[in-house]
Amino acid sequence: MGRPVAIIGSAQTNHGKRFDVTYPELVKEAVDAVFEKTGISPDDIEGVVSGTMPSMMEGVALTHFYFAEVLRSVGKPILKTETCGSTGISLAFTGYYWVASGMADLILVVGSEKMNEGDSQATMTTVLEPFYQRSFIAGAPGVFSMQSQEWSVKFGIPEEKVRAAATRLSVDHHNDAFDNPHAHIKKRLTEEEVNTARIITYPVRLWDVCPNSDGACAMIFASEAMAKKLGLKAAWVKGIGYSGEEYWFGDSEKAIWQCAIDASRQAYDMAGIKNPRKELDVAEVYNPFTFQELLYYECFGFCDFGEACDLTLKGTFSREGELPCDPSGGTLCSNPIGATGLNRAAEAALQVTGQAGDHQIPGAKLSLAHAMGGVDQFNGVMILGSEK
Amino acid sequence: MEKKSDYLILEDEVAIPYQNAFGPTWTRFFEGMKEEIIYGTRCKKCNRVLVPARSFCPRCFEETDDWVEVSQEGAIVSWVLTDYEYFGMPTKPPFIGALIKLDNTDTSFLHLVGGIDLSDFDNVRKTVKNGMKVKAVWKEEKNGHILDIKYFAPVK
Amino acid sequence: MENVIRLPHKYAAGQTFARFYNGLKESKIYGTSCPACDKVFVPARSFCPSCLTNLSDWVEVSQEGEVVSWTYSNKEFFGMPGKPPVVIALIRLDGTDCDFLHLIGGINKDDPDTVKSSIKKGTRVRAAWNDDKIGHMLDIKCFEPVS
Amino acid sequence: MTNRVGIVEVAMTPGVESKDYFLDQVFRVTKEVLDKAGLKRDDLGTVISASSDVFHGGVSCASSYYWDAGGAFLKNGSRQDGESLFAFIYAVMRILTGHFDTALVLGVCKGSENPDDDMLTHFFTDPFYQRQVGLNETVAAALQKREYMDSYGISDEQCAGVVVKNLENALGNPYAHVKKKVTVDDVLASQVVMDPLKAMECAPKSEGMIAMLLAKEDLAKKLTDKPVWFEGYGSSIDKFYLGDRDLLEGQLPNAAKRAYDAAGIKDPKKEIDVAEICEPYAFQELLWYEDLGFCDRGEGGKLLDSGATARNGEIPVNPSGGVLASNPYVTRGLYRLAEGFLQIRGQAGERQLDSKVNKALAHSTHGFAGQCHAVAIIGS
Repeated sequence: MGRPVAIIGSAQTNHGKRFDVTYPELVKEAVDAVFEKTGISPDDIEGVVSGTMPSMMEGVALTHFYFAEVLRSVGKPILKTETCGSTGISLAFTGYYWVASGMADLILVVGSEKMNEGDSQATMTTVLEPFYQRSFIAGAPGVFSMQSQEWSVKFGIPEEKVRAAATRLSVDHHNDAFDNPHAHIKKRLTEEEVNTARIITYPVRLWDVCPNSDGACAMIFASEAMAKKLGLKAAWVKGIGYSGEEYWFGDSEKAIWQCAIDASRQAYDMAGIKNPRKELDVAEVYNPFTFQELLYYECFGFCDFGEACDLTLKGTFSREGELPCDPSGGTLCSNPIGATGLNRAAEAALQVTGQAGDHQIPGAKLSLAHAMGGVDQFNGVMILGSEK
Repeated sequence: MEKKSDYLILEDEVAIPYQNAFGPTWTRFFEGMKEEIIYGTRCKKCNRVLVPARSFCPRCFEETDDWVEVSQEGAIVSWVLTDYEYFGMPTKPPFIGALIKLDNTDTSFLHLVGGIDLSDFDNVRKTVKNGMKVKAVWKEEKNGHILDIKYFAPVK
Repeated sequence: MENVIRLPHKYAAGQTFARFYNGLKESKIYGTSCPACDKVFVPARSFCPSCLTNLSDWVEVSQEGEVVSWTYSNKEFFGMPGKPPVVIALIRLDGTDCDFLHLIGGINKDDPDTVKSSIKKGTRVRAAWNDDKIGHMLDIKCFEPVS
Repeated sequence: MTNRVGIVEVAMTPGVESKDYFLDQVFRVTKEVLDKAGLKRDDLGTVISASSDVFHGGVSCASSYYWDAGGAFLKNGSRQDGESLFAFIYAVMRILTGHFDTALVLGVCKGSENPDDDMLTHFFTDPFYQRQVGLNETVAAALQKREYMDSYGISDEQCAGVVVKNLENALGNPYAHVKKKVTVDDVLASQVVMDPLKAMECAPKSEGMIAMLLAKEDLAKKLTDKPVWFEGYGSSIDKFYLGDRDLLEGQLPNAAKRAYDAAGIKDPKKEIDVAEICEPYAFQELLWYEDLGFCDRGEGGKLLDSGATARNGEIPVNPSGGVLASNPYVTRGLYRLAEGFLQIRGQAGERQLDSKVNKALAHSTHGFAGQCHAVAIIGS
């Protein structure tokens, strides 16, 4: 099924409030860094994939025009992928397919966002059409709060237990972020602080929510022959899956969340994974909200439905656990949306090539990267391995 | 990271006007609103009743022209109390957004839950539960808008 | 259904535009030069558009140059700088290696034929400044023909 | 290529304002293309769409909105922002990998809901420099046209000739937005928009929902008696600031060369039977002739004058009427490809060319003064 494809390099900017640079300058940081790290010449790149969240976030439409130079794409073929919050993982897929199809051997993929230049929730509101849904959905927190509520009630998980598990994730990830040089929010939090933090939209409290970050991520995809020629450490794309459901929020169930289940199963089938919790060594799950991370554990088959809270509290998914999830701190600690999904893939690639530094999971050979988008609507999953 | 005040910031606000076409299905749905009727359409293939009314079933991919007036009562599937405000928010907080499964329909209808005191959150949590029965409350003046239904209020 | 998208933005100007705008406040037009390509770019920028080298060589460029191309409109359009009529032009400032996009003034713009007879490819123009400068492209009021 | 990708069917809406609801239009073109191919939604492999937030009726994250209307419920899919030929090539890639047997390429644009394209293209600018000086696509095109006229003696009459040719071609096209018989004098007498551009030299703002079904070789042959094959593609992007570019030596030759090389084309003028090219401003058709290798630099006007690009000329260009006749900003590339497809199949109705069409070129451009170009070659 297509040619083997390897990720042979990645670079992330420092994520945060980056008012020190213009948007193109921010993108340039990531692109320059990936070339410096890999020693690859920009001239050898055959095509570029670029992507950000909706134009309205930063008020510049079709940003591939704006970034043409810094993407090193002048004179080259370019593609511009955008799928809302899942943009980052969709970018990785575009890079993958470009190489797997045989149409190119070396592709640069770049995702970016400068959320602090816009108003993220106001932009999210424009994702909703004006006839019906726009009046009722209060940005992303409103959507995810409803989803977590639907899920926890459906499986009869006591409110206190959900809160405790979410708090555990929040404390752990904000702590993990100290080991990730690129993370935006790094904080030593107590359970008490998380439990009593300001309510955004119940049950979501301040420390359950990702920040608005500025950041970019650049990644290089190569064919097998090219990877061999360049002699760089390779993370091989073992499986990919993507699925989306109806636009109207009330049309599909969000507790047993079919598009999340399907995306992961497509990727597992392609990678030959039968028991993800056993076989995967590390997962970079898209977790803009702590509650959603719990739900994903179940949808991705890391555990049965209704089990995620108990296992989280037992430490199954923590750094030293059976299947460490988001050792980078994840989306919860840095969310430059258009780059976020690509960051997940970059982190997953770093893990299986042993280059994750202070947040390396020892001996990781098989990893999962994930992103979500739309009105709780899209999920994309990528499996990376240290062996072809 | 760095404080933004250290750097030069260019502030701007955009306003871009669009005119979106209702088309025949929304037009009829909103005409219904004016008459205190909530319309759905039934898919002949899967027999699901979809609310709000629409011209096709996304799953069977067949046209749905079987119009049904649906119940104005239903049960809450999920809900969220919103008490923060952001730029350009269309509905002023505090408000409860909810997915409501109207009786004998097969999708959840997204709307507001009201008719309860929203000032005390603990009270809201005690009152509003998934599965709770609610009923549409209409505005006096209707202009063919989704908010012609003021909100859904608990059924006593 | 009327649907107006309103969104606020705060754009980070970065160090290079900040310094360029400060120059405008002092009636100076700054460019940066690329040592690798031996070219001067205006407005000043932080990287070379050809070889992507980071640029730090600042040069005050000439306020005079030649018209490369121009367009004229007496109809208002969204984002139009000022009121119609307007002449927007690409101008090659002396000693620079790219065209500077700006306005042409100092001529009677009400009559299109006058505009056509006064502005041609190669017409020499010079920057005219606003009295009040705020650090904005339009601190340069326009470029006027050099008589 | 042993593993070819075929175009099976296409369905599209006319360019005129319809007052139809956005999602209903998307549903109908999707349904129509599936029906034509005798496929059910369940049979569909992947859906790749093209759209753009600002050209999208004021709804961001475009693919979120029309995902299920485009047949993609619980399917694997993706989206390209801004240019529909990007979506086409991405769908081709997905089939070439063997992951999917079929791909739906969906182009979504409803110009009637949007403000002027000039307002929307103003948001392509950077906020610090070009936005403050009022740049939009028409300003950029006007600057490019004047340079073209000054450098190569291209005349207003020649530019107007493109309008006359294309709008007349559009008379036979049920999908065209503007169709009328006009004269050079009519064009020259139309209102000045951005001098030297006159109103009739600028494309309208149109609707355009289009669905195209692709399939891998063996399946394409099963689904239709007349598959049309993908043969080559190329794209290229130029620098951002207008003043950093040479507006007359852009990136189209680069994009074209990639497509020609992939399709094994040595002499495009001889080998290509019909070209559908994207000319949002009339003069650009002449400049693109040169860039595509149909004539030498500066000879675009003469090529038009010779009649070579007329309906039954040596290399007919835009028998559909082109973008001047219908301009759904994001989907105009896919409309060009669809016309090439119909011409090759002999299904172009009144506008079918007299001689057999075996090879077609589809071109699309977006961005200021052709910042980005894409070229696709398809053949029988």
